[in-house]
Amino acid sequence: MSISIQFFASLREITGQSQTTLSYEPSMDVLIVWAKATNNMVMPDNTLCAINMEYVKTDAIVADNDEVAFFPPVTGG
Amino acid sequence: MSISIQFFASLREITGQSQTTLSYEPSMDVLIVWAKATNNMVMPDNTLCAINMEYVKTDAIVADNDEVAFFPPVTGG
Amino acid sequence: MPAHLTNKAFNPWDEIQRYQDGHLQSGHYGATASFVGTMRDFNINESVSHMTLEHYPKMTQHYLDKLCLQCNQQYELDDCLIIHRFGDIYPNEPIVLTVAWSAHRAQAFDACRYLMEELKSNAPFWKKEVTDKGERWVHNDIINNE
Amino acid sequence: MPAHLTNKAFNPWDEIQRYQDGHLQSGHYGATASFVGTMRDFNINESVSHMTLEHYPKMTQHYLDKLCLQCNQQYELDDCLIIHRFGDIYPNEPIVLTVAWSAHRAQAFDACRYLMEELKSNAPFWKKEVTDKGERWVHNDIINNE
Repeated sequence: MSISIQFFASLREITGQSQTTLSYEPSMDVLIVWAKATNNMVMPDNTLCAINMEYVKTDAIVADNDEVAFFPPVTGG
Repeated sequence: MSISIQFFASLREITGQSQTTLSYEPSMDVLIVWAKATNNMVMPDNTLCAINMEYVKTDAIVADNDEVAFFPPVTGG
Repeated sequence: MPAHLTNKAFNPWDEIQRYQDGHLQSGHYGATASFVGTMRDFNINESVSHMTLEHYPKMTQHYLDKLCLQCNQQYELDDCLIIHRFGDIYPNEPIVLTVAWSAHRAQAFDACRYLMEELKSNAPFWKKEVTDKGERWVHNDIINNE
Repeated sequence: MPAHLTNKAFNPWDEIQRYQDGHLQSGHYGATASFVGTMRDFNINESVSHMTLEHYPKMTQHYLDKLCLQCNQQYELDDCLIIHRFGDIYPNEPIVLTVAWSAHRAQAFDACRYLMEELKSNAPFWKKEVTDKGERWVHNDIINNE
């Protein structure tokens, strides 16, 4: 009964962690996951969120065993 | 005191010649050059004309020693 | 229509040749459009000694696989190919390769560009440049049109 | 920014590599867009055994040289390259290669495509295909979008 959380690039540095886990609770959306995982840090503008490798908005509801990821705008290529 | 005339691709086959020369006369345009060089054949639609390696229209005036070329629409690449 | 991630320098022209020889039907495709993004030794007027390209491995592979599949169908390609570096990258090394093979040129050009634009917008990679003044994350508004 | 005409088969990837090694400044360009037009073994539902590509040698060279020069300036390229076959060409052989190197990708993509579109519209080449039913000149309305 847990979800895993990943932080990448500048968000990894800002939050001081690359990954963590949270106990699963019903009805948590991505914004709540962020708040719980970062001790209520303000989410930077333009933060991108993914659940299980797919982009989602911050109001997407998280299921048990989901992998939630937070990262800044991408700069590949 | 002459101009050289070149025919390419289907126009070479239609006119039965790849090149010929004409005596230079003042005020000849490209259409007149075609008529003289082909024994008054009708110029096929879409025929392209060049003087000295530059595209011109059929009313362009030809100078002594010019190279005049006639060819169908291009199909390279 | 594969997407390959690699932390080693690669030669894009050798990769195209190898993929083409191994996977494309001879005489079937008439058009091959390719793009290579190469690391420059300067950016925003500063000399860059190298950069580190971080990514989200599982999501990157998933995203690029989906992109290839979707691009192949959308542009009716014979095939397409993406290769993307991660890790430490030095000036003059290729970062990304996109290739599209099709019967006619319009689809190949459009598809090759589509792969790059989508990848630039959505693939979870992040560049950190190392300059004389230290490290810096590259931002989209900085790299602009790169 | 040369244009090369050749009556021999060429390997486009080797040519890009060779030109890049010999003429491009390492670390300066960030984007390389290329296009290869390859002979297919069918056209308009007919099998094609080979084709002959006639051209107007002096004018072809003159036109392609001018095109490279103008494209280089218009798109602020680091460099560009055109290689074009003439004479007898067989299925799966490259017919044309266009390459554009620039700092950023938009110019490279746009320039590479511009080179191809201009060349297709204006360079004095004419294709004659050899099929089971005999020879035929290729027309623009037949090749359409090829």
